[in-house]
Amino acid sequence: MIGGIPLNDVLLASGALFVIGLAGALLRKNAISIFLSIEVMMNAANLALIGYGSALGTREGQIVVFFVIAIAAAEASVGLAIFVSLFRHTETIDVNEIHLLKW
Amino acid sequence: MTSLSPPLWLIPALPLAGFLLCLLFGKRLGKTFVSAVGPGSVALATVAAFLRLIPFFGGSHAPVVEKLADWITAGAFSVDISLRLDPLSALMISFVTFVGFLIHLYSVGYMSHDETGAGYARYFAYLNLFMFSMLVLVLGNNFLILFVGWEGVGLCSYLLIGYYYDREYAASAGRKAFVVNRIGDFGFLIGMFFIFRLFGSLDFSTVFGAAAEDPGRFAPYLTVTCLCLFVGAAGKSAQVPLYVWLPDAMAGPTPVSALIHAATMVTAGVYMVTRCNVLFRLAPDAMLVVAIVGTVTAIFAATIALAQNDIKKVLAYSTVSQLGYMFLACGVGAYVAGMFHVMTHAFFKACLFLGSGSVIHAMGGEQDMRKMGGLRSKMPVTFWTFLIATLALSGIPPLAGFFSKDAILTGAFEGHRNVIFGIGLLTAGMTAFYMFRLVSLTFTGGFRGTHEQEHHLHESPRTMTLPLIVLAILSVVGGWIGLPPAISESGDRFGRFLAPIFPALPSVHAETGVLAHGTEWLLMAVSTAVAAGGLYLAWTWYGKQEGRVPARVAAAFPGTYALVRDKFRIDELYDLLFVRPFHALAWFLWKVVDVLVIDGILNAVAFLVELAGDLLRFLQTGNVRNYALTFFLGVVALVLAVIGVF
Amino acid sequence: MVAEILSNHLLTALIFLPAAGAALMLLFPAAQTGAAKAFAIAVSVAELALAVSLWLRFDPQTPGYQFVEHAAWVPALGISYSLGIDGISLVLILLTAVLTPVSLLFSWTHVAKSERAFSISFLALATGIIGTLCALDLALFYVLWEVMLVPMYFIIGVWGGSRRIYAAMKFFFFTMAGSLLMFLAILYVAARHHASTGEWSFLLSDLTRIDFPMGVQAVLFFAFALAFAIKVPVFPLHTWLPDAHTEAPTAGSIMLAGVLLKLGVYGYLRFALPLFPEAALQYGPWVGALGVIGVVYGALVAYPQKDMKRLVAYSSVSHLGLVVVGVGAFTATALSGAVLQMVNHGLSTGALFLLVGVLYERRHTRDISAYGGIAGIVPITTGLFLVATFSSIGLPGLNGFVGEFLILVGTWISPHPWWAAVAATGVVLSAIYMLTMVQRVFWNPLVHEENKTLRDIRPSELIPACVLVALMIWVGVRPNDVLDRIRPSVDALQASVNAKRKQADARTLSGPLPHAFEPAHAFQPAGGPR
Amino acid sequence: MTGLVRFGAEELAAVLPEIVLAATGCLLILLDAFAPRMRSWFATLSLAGIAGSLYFLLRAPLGASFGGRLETSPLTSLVGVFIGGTAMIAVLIAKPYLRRSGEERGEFYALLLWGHLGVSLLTRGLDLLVVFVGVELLSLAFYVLAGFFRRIPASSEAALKYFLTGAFGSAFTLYGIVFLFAKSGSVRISALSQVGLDADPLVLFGLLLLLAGFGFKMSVAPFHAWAPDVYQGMPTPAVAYLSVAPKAASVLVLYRVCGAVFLGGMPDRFRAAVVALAILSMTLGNVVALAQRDIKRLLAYSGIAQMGYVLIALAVFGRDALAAIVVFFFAYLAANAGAFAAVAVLYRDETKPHPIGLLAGEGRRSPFAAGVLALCLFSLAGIPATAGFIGKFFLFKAAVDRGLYALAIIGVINSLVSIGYYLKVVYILYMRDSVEPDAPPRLGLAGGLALGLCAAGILLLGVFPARLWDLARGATEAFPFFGP
Amino acid sequence: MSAFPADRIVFDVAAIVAVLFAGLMVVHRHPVKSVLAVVVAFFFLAVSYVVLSAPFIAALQVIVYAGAILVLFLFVLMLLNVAPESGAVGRRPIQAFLSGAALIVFAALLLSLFRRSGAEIRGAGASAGLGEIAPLARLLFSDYLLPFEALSVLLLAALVGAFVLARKEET
Repeated sequence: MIGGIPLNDVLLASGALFVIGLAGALLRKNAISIFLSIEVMMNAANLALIGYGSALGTREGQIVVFFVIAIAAAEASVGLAIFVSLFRHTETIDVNEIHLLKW
Repeated sequence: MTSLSPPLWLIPALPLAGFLLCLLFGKRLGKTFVSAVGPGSVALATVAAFLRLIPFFGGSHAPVVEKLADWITAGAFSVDISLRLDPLSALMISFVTFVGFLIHLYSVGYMSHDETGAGYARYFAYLNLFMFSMLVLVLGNNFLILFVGWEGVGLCSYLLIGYYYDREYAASAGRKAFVVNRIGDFGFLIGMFFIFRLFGSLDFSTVFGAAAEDPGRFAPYLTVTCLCLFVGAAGKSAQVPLYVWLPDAMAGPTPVSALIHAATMVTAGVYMVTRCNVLFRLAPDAMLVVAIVGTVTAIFAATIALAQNDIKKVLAYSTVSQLGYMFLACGVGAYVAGMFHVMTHAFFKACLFLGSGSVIHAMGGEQDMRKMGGLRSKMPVTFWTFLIATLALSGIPPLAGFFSKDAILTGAFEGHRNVIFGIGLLTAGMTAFYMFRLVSLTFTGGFRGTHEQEHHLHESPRTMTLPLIVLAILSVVGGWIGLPPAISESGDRFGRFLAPIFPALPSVHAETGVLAHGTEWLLMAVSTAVAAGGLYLAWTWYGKQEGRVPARVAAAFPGTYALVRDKFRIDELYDLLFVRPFHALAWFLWKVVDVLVIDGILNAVAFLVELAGDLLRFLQTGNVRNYALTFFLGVVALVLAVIGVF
Repeated sequence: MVAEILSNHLLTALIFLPAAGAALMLLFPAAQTGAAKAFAIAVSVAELALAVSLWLRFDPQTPGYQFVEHAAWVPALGISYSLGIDGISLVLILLTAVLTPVSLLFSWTHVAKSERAFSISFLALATGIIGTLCALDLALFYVLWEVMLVPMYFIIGVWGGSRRIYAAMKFFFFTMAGSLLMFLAILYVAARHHASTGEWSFLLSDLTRIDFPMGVQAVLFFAFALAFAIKVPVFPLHTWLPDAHTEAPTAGSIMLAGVLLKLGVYGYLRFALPLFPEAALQYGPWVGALGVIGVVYGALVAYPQKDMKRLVAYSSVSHLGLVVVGVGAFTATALSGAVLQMVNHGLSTGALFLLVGVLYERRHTRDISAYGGIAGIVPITTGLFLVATFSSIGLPGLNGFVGEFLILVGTWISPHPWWAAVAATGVVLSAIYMLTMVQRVFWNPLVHEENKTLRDIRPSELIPACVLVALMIWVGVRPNDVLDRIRPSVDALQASVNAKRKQADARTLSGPLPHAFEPAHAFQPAGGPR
Repeated sequence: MTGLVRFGAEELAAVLPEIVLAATGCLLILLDAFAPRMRSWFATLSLAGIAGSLYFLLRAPLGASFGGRLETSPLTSLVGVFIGGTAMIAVLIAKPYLRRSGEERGEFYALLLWGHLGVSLLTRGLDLLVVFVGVELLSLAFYVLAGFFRRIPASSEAALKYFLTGAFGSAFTLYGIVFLFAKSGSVRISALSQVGLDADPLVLFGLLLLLAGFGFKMSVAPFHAWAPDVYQGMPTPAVAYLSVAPKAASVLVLYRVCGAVFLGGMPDRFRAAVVALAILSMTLGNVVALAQRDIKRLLAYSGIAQMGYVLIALAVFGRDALAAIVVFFFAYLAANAGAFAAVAVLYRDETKPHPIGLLAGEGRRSPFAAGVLALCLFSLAGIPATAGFIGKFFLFKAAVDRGLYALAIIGVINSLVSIGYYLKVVYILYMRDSVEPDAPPRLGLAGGLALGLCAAGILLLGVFPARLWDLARGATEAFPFFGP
Repeated sequence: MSAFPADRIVFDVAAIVAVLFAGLMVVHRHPVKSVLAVVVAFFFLAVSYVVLSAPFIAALQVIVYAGAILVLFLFVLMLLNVAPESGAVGRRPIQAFLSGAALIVFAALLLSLFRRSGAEIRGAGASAGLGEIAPLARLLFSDYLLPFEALSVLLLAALVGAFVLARKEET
C-alpha cells in the first residue's frame, strides 16, 4: 500500500503500459511511432520505479526516474536527428522500406 | 686360407664391380670397355670361384661360413650377412660362374649389332648384376640372404626381359615375370615367417639343425611351411600354375634366355627346395605335392611344346618341362638326381638356347621354324652343337641328359611312385619328339624363308661358336660324374659329393630300397627306348615327310590342336579369373568407395553446413522490426526456460 | 655463447634455426629472389649439419630422453617448454633435416611466383615439424602440431596445382577436425591430473602417471587416435591425402609425404600409447586391422590412377598402412620395423615425388598417358626412378625391404599373425601398380612427339635425388645404423606400456597360432637377445 | 548508507580518468569549432587523452568510492587497460580513414571518447544506475558515430537500426533494473547479495532482462540481429571499438550482477539458459558467417560466434572463467581490432560495401596489411601460437575443468566450422589474382602503427601468455562478488 | 480508512486513461495523432505520479516529456510530413502473429510476476515524506553525484550528436 493505493494497481498499470509500448514497437512501421512506443515502455518502467520506490519508502526510485527522463530526452534528440538525416536519403522513415543492409 | 683361395665375398663382389663400372662409365667409355669389363668381371669371378673350389673339392666337404657383418637386428629378429660354402653351393657356383662366363662371351658377339653404346652397356651391366645376385643367392648362409639374391635375380630378369623396353610386349613380359615371381615370393616370405616363428632364426644351420634334432616338435607345422616355400620355388622355377611368365620371358635377348631362363635362375627354386631338404623330408605331404606339381608341369609343358612353331617358345616350354622333372625328383626324394639334372640341364639347355640364338642371329631375328629349314649346311657348328645338346636333352646315352634323367626316373621308381614314373617316362618320349621336331624343322629339308634371309645366312662369329662348342662338350661329358651304380659302383661321385647336405633324419624311415642292377638296366633300356622312339617319330614325320602326318593329325582334331598350339589358353584363363576382376575391384574401390562414398559423405556434410548458412542468412531480413521481434522472442524464451510458467 | 647453446640447447637451436632464418628472410628485399633462395638453402643445410651432429652425439645405449631441456612457459598451468628426443624422434628429425634442403634445392628453378615466401614457408614448416618431434609437453606439442598446418596450407594453396585451394582447405579441415578433439582430450587429461594431484601439468611424464578408468580411457584414446589416424592417414580418413599430394607443389609433396604423415604415427607412439595403454591394448587390434585394410586398399586404388602423383599418394596410404600394422602388432621387431619404415617411406616416396616433379616441370602434366618410352630420352631420370620404385616396393638391398620385412615378421610373431599374411600381399600389389606405371611412363613405344625433346635431369634436381638414392642404399645395406638408435627407445616404450598393462603378458603372447609356433626367445616382451 | 557522500580528494582521484576523457572530448569540440586547422592533431590529442585517463586509472587508489558506486580494483584497471587499448587502436585506425573520407572532425573523436567514457563507467560501476547511464552514454555516442557519414545512406541506415534496436534493448534493461531494485530496494549491485534472492522469480526475471539487454550489447544470438547491419554501415574505426570494448564491459557487468545474486553459485536452470545462448550464438554466428560476402558482415558474425565462446565462460561462472574471459578479450582485441584496421586500410572507398572478393591478390600487392589480416583471422580461428588460441585455450580449459564437456565439444566443432570462412578470406587474399585495378592507398604511420600493434599483440600474447594470465587471475581474486 | 480511498480512485482513473491513450497511440495510423495520444497518456501518468507522492517527477513528466520531447516529435513529424501508415499488420503476417503470441505470453508472465511481488511487498508507511524536493536534490548532488555528472556528459554527447547528424551538409 502506498498511501491508499495498492502496489498491484501500479504494477498492473506499468505492465499494461510496457506491453502496449512493446506492441507498438513491434507492430508500427514508421520509425517515429516505434520510437514513441519505446518511450511508452520507458514510462512504464518509470511508473513501476515510482511505485516500488514509494512502497519501499526510498527516494531512489524517483532518482532513477529522474535520470531516465533525462536520458529519454537525450535519446529523443539524437534519435530524431537520426531520422532526419536518414530521411534525406530515403525520403521515408517506414522501416519496412529501409533495408539497404541485409543478409 | 692361402692367398690362392680368395674370400667368398670376392666371388659375387667382382660382378657387382663390373655392374657398377658398366652402369656408371659404360656409356662414356664405349663398347670395347664394356666388352672387357662385362665378361671380364665374370671371368675373374669364375677364376676366383674355382680357386676357392678346387681345394674344397679335394679336401673335406665340411661347410665353410664366412660372416661379413650383422645386417638386421631388431627385437627378437636378427640376421647377419654371411656366405656359406658347402657342397651344394659349391656345385651351384661352379656351373653358374662358368656357364655365366660363356654366355657373357657369347653375348659380346650376339649384342654387337646394338648400334648405341648405351644399350650395350646397359645389357652387360644388368647381366653382371644378375651374376652378382645369383651368386649371392647360392652362397647365402641364411634364408634372408638367399632371398636377397632371389629378389635380385628377379629384378635382373625383369630388366633383361624388358631390355627392348620400347617394344610393348617385351616390357609387359618383364612386368609379368616380376609380378608372377612376386606372387611366389609372397609364399616364400610367409614360409620364412613360419620358419622364424618355429625356430627363432633364419640361419640355415640353426634351422636345419634344430629340425633334424627334434623333428617331433616341428613336424606338425612343417607341411604348411614347406608348401609356402614351395610356392616361392614354383614362382621362380616356373611350375604350374605360376609358369606362365617363362614363355613370355623369351622376349628378352636370347643369351639372357639361355643364362637366366634356362641355365641358372629358374633352377633357383630347385636349389632352394634341395637346400631345405631337411624340412621337406620331414613333411612328406608337402613332398608329395612337390612331386605332383613337378610331374604335372613336366607333362603339361611338354605337351605344349609339341605344337609350338617359335623356336624359342619350344625351348622355353621344354625348360618348364625339365624344371618340372627336377621338382619331380625332389618330390620323390631324389634330391641328388634333381641337382644332377639341374647341372646337366644347365649345360645342354644353355647350349640349345645359344644355338637357337645363333640361328635367329643368322635369320635376322626370325624365330618361326616354319620359315627356316636346311640351315645345317649354312651353319655347321651351330647344327652339330645343337644336335648334341638335343640328344643330351632327349636322354640318349651316354650323353649328360641320359644319366640325370635316368637317375630321376630311378628315384621315382624307387620311391614306388609308379604313376609319376610312368608320366616321367612319357614326358621323356615327348621331349625327344619335340626336340627332334625342332631340329628337323630348323636344320633339315629346304629353306623356307625369304630370299634375302637366305642370302644373309652365315655361321656366327667365333665369340658365339666357341661357347657353343664348350657347352656341347659339357653336354656330352657332364653326366659322367654321376654314373648309376649299375654301371659302376663307385661311379656316383656326384651323389657322394652332395651327401653331406642330406643329414639322416631319425623319424623319416628310409624305405627307398636299393634296386637290383637288373632292374636298373631295365629302366635305362626303357627310357632309352622311349627317347629313341620319340626321336625316330619326329625324324620320320618332320625330317622325311615334311610334317604331313602331323598336319593330318591336326586336321583330324582341329579343336585339340588349336588348344595345344594356344598353350591351352592359360593366359586367357588367368586374364579372366584374376586380371579382370582385379581391375574391376580397383576401379570400384577408387570410383565408388573413395570418391563416391567417403568423399561424398564428407563433401555432403560440408555442403549442408554451407547450405544452412545460405538459408539462415536470410533471417537477416534487413527489417529492423524483425530484429526487435527476434530480440523479444529471445527474451520470452529465456524467461520461459528459466522461470517457467506459474 | 654459440658453443654453449649448441652444447646445452641443441634442440632449441635445431627448432629455431629455421624460424630465425625465415624471420631474417622477411627483411630481404622481395626482388632479390636468388639471394633469398640461396640463403634459405644455406639455412636448411646448416640445420642438416646440426641434425647430423645431433645424430652423432646421440647415445644409442640410453633408453630415456636425451638433450632434455626444460623451462616454465605458463607456470600457473604447469605448461612448460620441455624438449627431449629418443631414437624414434631422432631418426625422424634427421629425415626432416634431410628433406628440407632437398625440397628447397629442387625448387630452385621450379617456383614461379614469390619464391621468398616459398622458402620462408618451408623453413617455418621445418621448425614446426622438428618442434613437434622434440616436444615432451602436451600443450607445447599441440601448439607446434597445429603450427605446422599453416605453412603447409600456404604451400599447397599458393604454389599448388589447378585444384589447389580445394586441396588446401581439405587438408586443413581434416587435420584440424582431428586435432581439435585431441585438444579437448589433452585439456581433460590435464584437468584430471590437477584434480588428483592439485598440480597443473601438461608434462607427458606427469600425465602418464594417471590411471583412467577404462571407459574414460577409451574415449580419450579415441580422441587422440583420431587426430593421429587422420594425419597418417588411416583408411577411411585418407581421402585428403591424394588431393593434397596431387595439388601440392613437388617440394610440398616431398615434405608432406616425407615427414608430415609420419607425425601421426609418431604422435601415436609418443603420446597415445603411454597415456592410455589399456585402451591402446584393447583397441590396438582395430588399429592394426585398419592398417591392414589400408595396405590392401591403398594398393588397389593406386593401380588404376591416371595421375602419377595421385598414384604415389595412394601408394603412401598403402605403405603407411603397413607402418600402422607394425604399430598395432606392438612387438619390438614390428615397432622397430615401423619406425624404420617411416624413414624408408620418407626417402623413397620423397624421391618418387621428386622425379615425378622432374617430369612435370618439363611437360606440365602428371598424366601417365602423356608419357611412355622416354627411358631412352631421359636415362638418368629413368634410372633414379627405377631405384626409387624398387625401394618403394621393397626390393632387398634397398631400404624399403628391411622395414617391410621387419614389420611383417614382427607382426607374424605377434598375437595377430594373419595381419602379416594379408599385409604381405602388399608385396605383390605394390609391384603391380608401380611397375605398371613405370612401364607406361618409361617403357613402351615412344608415341608423343613432344617427349622426344625432353631434357634430362638438371643438377639442381640431380643432387637431391642422388642424396635420397644414396640414403636408400645406405639404409638398405646397413639398417643397423638406424635400428641401433631406435632399439632402446622401442624397448623402453614397450616396457613402459607393458608395465601399465594389466596381465599384459597373457594377452600379448598368446596368439591364434598353436603354442608350438612360439619360438622360445620371442617370448621376451622387449624381444630378442642382444 | 545514505550518509551523504562528500566529493573529496579520493573521489576526484577515482573519477579523474573519466574526467580526463570528458574534458578531452570537450576540448576537441572546441578546437574543431574554433581552430579547424588543428584537425590533423586531433588523433594525437585523443590518444593523449586516452593515455592520460589510463595513467590516472592506474594511479587511482584501490577501493570503492562515491559511496560504493565506483570501483577501482586490479580487475577494473586491467579491463581499463584493455578498453583503453581498444580506444587507442580505434583512434589510430580513424586517423587515416577519416582523412581519406574527408570527415576528419573533432566530433568523431569526441564522441568516441565519450562513448569510451560510458564503457569505462560500465566496467567500474557498482551501481545499476551508473551502469545504465554508462550504457546509454555509450549507445548515444555510437548511434551518432554509426550515422557519422551522412553522405552514405548505409551509414544513416545503420544509425537508424542501431538506434531503434538499441533503445528497444535499453528499455528492457531498464525494466530489468526495476525488478532488481524492487527486490533489493536499492540500485547498488551489492544490495543484491541477500539470501534468498537467487531463487526469487522476480530477481531472475530482472536478471534475464539484463542478460538480454547486455547480450544485445555483446551481440549474442538471438539479440544479435543489429550487429551485421550496423557493422556494415558504421565507419570502420567505430566498429573496431564497438565490436570489442563494450562487449567485454557487458560481460563484466553480467558477471558482477550474477556474482552478486548467485551467492551459492549459478542455478542450473539459469546456467542451462546461458549454455543455450552460447550454443545458439556460436552455431548461428559461424554457420551464417560461412555465407557472408561482405568482410564487415563476416566479422560481425564471427564476433557473434566469438561471444558464444565467451558465454561458455559465463556459464562456467568462476574466477578462472572470469580470468579466461579477460585473457580472451585481450586476444580478441588484438585480432578483431587488427582485422578491422586491415579492412580500413585495404578498402579504398568507404562509400561502397566491402565485398571479400575485392581482397583478391592483396597478399602480394599490400603484403603488410594483408599479412596482418591473415594473422588476425588465424588468431580468430584459434590457430596455436596466436593470441586467439590462448584465449580459446583458457575458455575451453575452464569449461572442461567444470565438466561442461558437451559444451566444449560443441565449441570445438564450431571453431572447426569457423575455419571455413576465416580461411576463405585468407585464400582470397593469397591464392586469387587481383581484381581491383588501382593500387591500395599508401599505408600511413597511424594505420601502420595500428596494424603493427595488433600483430605484435597477437604474436606476443600467443607465445608468452603467462604474464597476462597471472595478472588476470590475480585481478579476479579481488573480484568483489562470488559465492562460496 | 475506507476500503476505497480517494487517491486510489484518482490513481486508477488516471492509470486507466493513460493506458487507454497509450493503446490509442498503438492502433492509430496517423503519427501526429498518436503523438497527441501519447501526450495525453503522459499527462495522466504525471497525475498518477502526484498521487504516488512523487510531485517532482510529475512536474518533470509534464515539462520534459509531455512538453519538450513530444513537441520535438511533433516538429520532426511536421518536418518530414510522414504519411499515415497503411495496413500496418496485414503485409507482415508472420511478424504480426509471432509478435501477438509473444506479447500474450509476456503479458501473462508479467501479470503472474506482479501478482506475487505486489502481494509480498508491504510498503513502509513512510511514503508521505518522499515527495519533498529538497532531499531529492541533496541526494542528487551527493550520493548520486557520479551518475549525475555522467548524465551531464551524456546530454552533452546527445547535443553534439544531434548537431553532427542534423547540421547541413558543408564541404
